[in-house]
Amino acid sequence: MTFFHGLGTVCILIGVPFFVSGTIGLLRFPDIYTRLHALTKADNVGLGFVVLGLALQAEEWNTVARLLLIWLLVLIASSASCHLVARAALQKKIQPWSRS
Amino acid sequence: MNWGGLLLVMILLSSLVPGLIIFALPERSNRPRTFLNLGGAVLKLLLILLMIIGIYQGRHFEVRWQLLPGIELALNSDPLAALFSTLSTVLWLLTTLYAVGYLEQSPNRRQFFGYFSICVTVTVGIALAGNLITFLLFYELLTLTTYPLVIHRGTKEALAAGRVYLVYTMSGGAVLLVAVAWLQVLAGPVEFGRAPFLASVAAEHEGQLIVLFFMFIAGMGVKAALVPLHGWLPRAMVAPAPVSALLHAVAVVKAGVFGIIRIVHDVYGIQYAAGLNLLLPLSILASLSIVYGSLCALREDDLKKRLAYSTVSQLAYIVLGVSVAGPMAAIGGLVHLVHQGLMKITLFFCAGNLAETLGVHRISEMNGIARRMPLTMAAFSIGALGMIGFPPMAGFISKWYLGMGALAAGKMWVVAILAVSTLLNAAYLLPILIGAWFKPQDCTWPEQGVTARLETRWMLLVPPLVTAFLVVAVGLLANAQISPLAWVKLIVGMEYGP
Amino acid sequence: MNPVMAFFDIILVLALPWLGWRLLASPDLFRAVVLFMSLGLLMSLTWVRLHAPDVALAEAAIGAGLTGALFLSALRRLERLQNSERRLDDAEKREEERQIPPEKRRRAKPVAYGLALLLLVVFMLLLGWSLLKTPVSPGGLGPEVAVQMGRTGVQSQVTAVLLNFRGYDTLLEVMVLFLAALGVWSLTRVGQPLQEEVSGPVLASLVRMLVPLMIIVAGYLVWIGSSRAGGAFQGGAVLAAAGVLLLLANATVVRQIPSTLLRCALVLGPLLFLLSAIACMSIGGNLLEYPRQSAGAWILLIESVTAFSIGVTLAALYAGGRPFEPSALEETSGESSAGDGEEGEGK
Amino acid sequence: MPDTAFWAVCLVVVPLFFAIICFVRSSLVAVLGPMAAWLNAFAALGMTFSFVHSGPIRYAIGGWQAPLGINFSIDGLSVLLIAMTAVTGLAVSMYAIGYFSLRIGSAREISRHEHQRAYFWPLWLLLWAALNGLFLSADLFNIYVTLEITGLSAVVLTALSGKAAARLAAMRYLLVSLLGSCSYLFGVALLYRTYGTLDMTVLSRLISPAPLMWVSLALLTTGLLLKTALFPLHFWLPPAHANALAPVSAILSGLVVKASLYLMLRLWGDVFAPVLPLSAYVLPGALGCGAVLWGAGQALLQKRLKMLVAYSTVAQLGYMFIALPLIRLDAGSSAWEAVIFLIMSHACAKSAMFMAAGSIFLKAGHDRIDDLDGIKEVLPVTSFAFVVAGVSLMGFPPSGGFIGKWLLLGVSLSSGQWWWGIMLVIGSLLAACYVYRVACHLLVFKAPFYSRREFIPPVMEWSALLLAVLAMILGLFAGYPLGLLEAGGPFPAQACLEVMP
Amino acid sequence: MNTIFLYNFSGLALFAIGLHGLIRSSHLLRKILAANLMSSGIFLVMIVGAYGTDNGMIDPVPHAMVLTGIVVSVSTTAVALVLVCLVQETTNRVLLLQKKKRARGERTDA
Repeated sequence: MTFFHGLGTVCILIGVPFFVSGTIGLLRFPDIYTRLHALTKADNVGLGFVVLGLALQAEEWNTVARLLLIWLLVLIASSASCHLVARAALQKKIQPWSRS
Repeated sequence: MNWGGLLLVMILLSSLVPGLIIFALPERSNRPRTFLNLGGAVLKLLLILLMIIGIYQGRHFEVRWQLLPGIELALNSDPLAALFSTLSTVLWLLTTLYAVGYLEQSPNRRQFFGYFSICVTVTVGIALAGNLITFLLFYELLTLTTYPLVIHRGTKEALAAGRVYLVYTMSGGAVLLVAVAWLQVLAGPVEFGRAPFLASVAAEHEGQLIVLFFMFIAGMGVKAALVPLHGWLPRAMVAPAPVSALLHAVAVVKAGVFGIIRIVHDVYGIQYAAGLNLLLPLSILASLSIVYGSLCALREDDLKKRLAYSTVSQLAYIVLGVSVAGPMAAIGGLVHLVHQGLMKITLFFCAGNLAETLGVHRISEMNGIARRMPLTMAAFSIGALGMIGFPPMAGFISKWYLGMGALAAGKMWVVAILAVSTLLNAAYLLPILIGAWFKPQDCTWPEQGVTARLETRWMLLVPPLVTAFLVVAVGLLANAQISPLAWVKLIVGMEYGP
Repeated sequence: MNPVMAFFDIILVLALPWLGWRLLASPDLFRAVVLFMSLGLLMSLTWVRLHAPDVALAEAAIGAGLTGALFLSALRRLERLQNSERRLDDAEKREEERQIPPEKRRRAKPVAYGLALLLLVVFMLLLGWSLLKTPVSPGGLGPEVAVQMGRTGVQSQVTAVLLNFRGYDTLLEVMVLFLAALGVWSLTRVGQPLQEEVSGPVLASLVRMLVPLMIIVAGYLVWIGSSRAGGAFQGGAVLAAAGVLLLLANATVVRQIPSTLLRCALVLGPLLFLLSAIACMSIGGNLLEYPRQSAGAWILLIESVTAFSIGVTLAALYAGGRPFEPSALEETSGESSAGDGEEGEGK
Repeated sequence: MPDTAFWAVCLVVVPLFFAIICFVRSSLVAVLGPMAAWLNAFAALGMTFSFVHSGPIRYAIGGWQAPLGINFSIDGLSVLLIAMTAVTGLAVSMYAIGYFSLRIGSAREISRHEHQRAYFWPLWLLLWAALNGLFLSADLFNIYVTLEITGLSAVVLTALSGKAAARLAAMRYLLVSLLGSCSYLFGVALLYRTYGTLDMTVLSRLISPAPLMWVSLALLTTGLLLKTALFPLHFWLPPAHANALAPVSAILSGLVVKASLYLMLRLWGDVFAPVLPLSAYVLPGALGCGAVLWGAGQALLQKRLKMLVAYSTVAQLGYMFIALPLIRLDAGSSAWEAVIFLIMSHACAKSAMFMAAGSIFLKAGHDRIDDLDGIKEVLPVTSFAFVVAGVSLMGFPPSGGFIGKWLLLGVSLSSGQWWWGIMLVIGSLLAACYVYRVACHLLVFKAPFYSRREFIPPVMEWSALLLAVLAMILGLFAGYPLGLLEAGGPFPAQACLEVMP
Repeated sequence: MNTIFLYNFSGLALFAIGLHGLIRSSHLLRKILAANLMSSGIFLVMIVGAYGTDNGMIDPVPHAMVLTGIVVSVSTTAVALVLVCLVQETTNRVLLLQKKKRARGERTDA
């Protein structure tokens, strides 16, 4: 039990930096597309780790199920919203940033 | 409610109900309106007579309606109330007749007669008020109901006059309100006809009572047109003649004077007021306004204005009579309440006739006018002579009693004032008569389409003749059983004790 | 308390006012609204921290989500109105008006402003001081609620207070929502399409996937409300979110709902709540006094229907204008009230 | 014979129910709305009667007693205010029937009129229900909810007129009432935190001077003063009241401001009274004086009839606040009675004035005061109604206003703080001035008057006149309402305490 | 000096900021945001009061009150936003500072 618990903690600790980096990217990247990129990619991975960790720590199964459901939903939502934002940006004729 | 109370209420309703119906009637229906007016007036007169008979038989009518503990409306018929209500009712009958004739073609008669009736209701209400709050209620309502009459013509100066009138009377009413409330706080609800009222109540706060007295006088003095507060009266002359008659003889100024009498007699009580020596200032104020009014009248060329100023001085007689503490003087003052009403209304009727028939407004245009309108000028002359105080007219009686009372009270200066004012009266009235009767006509009058055999419409002619006759009658029959004088003696007897 | 928690608290406590200040200070309204939504999320985190899960759910769904959506759509509409502006100079003036951050405006009376600010600060300090002075509050009504829980027919204390002890408040509150819908419909013209079409394969499929799930979740929330966090408002909010999603996807389903049906759906909750309140009286209790043994059932019934209506109402609020109604009356009136605008502007 | 509680519940439930129905079947509003109004008035009547029989009661909603549940506490004050709301509301509803039955102008305007009617009734019924609930409830937070309903529906009603000015006014009104209710809510929260109860009666027993108590009192008072539009905070009121539809203006000015005023009276005169020093009451009194002067001054400057009437509302509200210190000074209950009288007669008179102003506007097509000469030829009843209402506003005998003024004057003189009384008299003189400004145009004769529209439904004219006359003769029947008040105990708190379980 | 104090402070700060913004900022949308901030601050204070009771148990009544408050404020916000759009539509501006003439309102109901 304690092993799972420790493992879970480790997973969570792995997951956090992804979030941090994603957030930093969101703040620091030059234009909308890159920001979206940073946000979604980093967050999904980070969230995956965190959910995994929590699931390992969970007592009974339905909690695990719920956690997985949450993860799934967040994945769907973030990808869809990312797509929509990008599309809207394209419709607004926002040029992707280029180094020059 | 007992029958006597019902009688009092009926007296009020007899002119209130016609007034309301008149408001409901359409503008065109003149005949029903006239009928309502005159019918109401006659009915009221009959009821008043009924009341007087009752009083002679020693009955006492009273009705009360409690709004709140401490606020109670009461109607009550003591002799003074009977005196004033009789006066105003009689004069109202005549004035209505006159007004119907006077306003025959003019527009907007519905409003005029509606307010006219309600106005008289309120006046009689003032007369019959049984306590201070009821008096205040009707006193305030009088302001409201007379205002539309003052501005009836709707012209600019009429509106201006109305504004001045409101400013004066409203502020007076406010002062009065405060005074009444204050007195109630000091002494509880004030009932009339239980004099002397305060002597028993308030030994400790005499100071406040003195202040209160002057607040009362100020509040009432506005309507009574005592000198510093008389400004509205001459301006209100723009109103049609019947309204002036109403203002000067029947309703407003009389209400003010009546209020002062109430305050002195019923609230403070002569002895108590004299004890606080409040009466001397009052009488000084009165004599001031006597002289000042007469002087102003001398300067005026406009007939109605001159009459207005003479009203100022004549009313002051009444106040003077009340304030010279003494039975005789009181008789003189009270009886002048009636006499002045008769005489002054005569004069105003005649002035109205001249204006309506010949378009004459100024005294300078009146030379030789008597040949054109002998009856009117005869009535005018009677009224004027009465004012001056020729025996055996009404005015003589009151002045006689005033003088006697002053002597009895040992106030020589009052006699002097009387003499002076008599001279002044003569000075501003006699020239009119002389001019009218003896001078040749020196200017032409626009004939305002009067085709009657008479010198003017009979409705305009009858009232002044009747009042003129009354002026002589009350003078000649002063000692009769039912003359005003006798009635006043009764009242004063009750006030001063036998 | 352990340092981690303390750290967390301090971060949260500082973040809330800071966000608030930023969002009011930000010159760009869009950013302000986004900051507001994130503030709402932080708030709901705070509620969780303070052991108020129901409030947290409601805040996340209504406070952050729906209110933010309302603001965004309003912003959208304003911009459209400004673009459909005729007089350019006005537009420019307004633009710069919009750009100036609030602090920069009205330098006119700095003294008065300073005084007012001082007053505000002093009052706030006073308030804080008195909050400190007063002892930690005496458990309020908590104990009594705990004592009476047995007779309420539900396990969750909040639901008990909301639907039983203070059910009358909730009734009136549902009426407030109804009133809001009434007000919005009375002031707007016939169904203006709000969003420009953001539809597309992805969104459509997303909707197809999510909406049924959301409805299930809403039902779950209402059901679980009687024993744990959740209840009518949370469920209703989720339903409303589904509705908003449909509106965004511009699904023809929602656009074609006939007006009368929509009206009925709006009032169903309030009406049933009201009627059951009266029914309690007719049974013999006071107003809203459910019979003891079946109280749970009553509450569940009321909650579920109310949740439905709340969802519809919130979605309608988001949709803005009245739905299209075939009757000529409504339509013309819509146009006329639209015309009003030009009138008022013409003057 | 159903008891007081039953009627009380009806007073809240019936209008809510009818509001919902009106919303669903908007084609039937013309029938349902008036029906609801009559039912409501009937319920108020029934409640008054059963109250006279059975005296003050408390009613536990959901069967939960005071600290835990929400209670109605029904005493003389609430009964009187509910009766006032019923009478005024009924008259306004009758007026609204006539008003919305008009077919004005172009087809577009007509259809807008239809639209306004379809939404006026449900909104007004909700407002009515909220007012009743507010007067009945004893629970501060519940009162907050009712206040919210009142404010929100009032705002929407204001904006319903659709004109630019009305919309701006409504916006300002909404922001103010938001601020006000936030402040009020904060106050309630702090009170709950301090005393652990929301029930006013319980609170008045627990209340004790604590720092938090003062702060929350300040918050509550600020919020309520904002909603009542007392002098420095009145800026939002005149435009809102002057630019709304005529029946709406009547409702706003006659009833809505009374809600927060009533709460103010409850809190200052009753709940917090035990701990408040006399000096605290000088503040509202002084603000009231300011309101009387400022409102009257502004009213004198106005060019438009409805603006004048709106500013007179500001002044009259000041009047009622002057009464607060007197309530505290007064040994007996006469100051209370005076305030009730002022409130009731102002409700009738002011609604009548706004209704008359609305008719005048419809008839003349404008409401510029100076161009109204001779309108009495075409609208005799309405102009008479306006004048009568104005006179009763001045506090002429025998209006209810006079009784109020008289009692307050007595209290202020006997308590030695005569300046309040003087202020009252000055206020009524000022009222006389601005009423005169209108009256001299409404009374003066000038024919012919150009009227824009031929027909004004008689129900509009007569409902206004009825209210005006009621306000005028209210004083003659002063005994009955005050008897009711006495039945509610010398003053509310004690009465409720006696019947508290 | 503990959690309760911290959150109280935060609530008060939110309230103050909201008040300041409501009075100070000119754009109507910002005013409405500010009002929402104010109410959030109040809710925070209420919930903290419910949390920090001495007998350690959570007082559910403020929670219910806050729930009600949230719903009330969302309703008010919705109406307010519609009104903002109307104001914009009629007067071409999203501010309350407008010409006196318009505030007085040339024409009222008809």
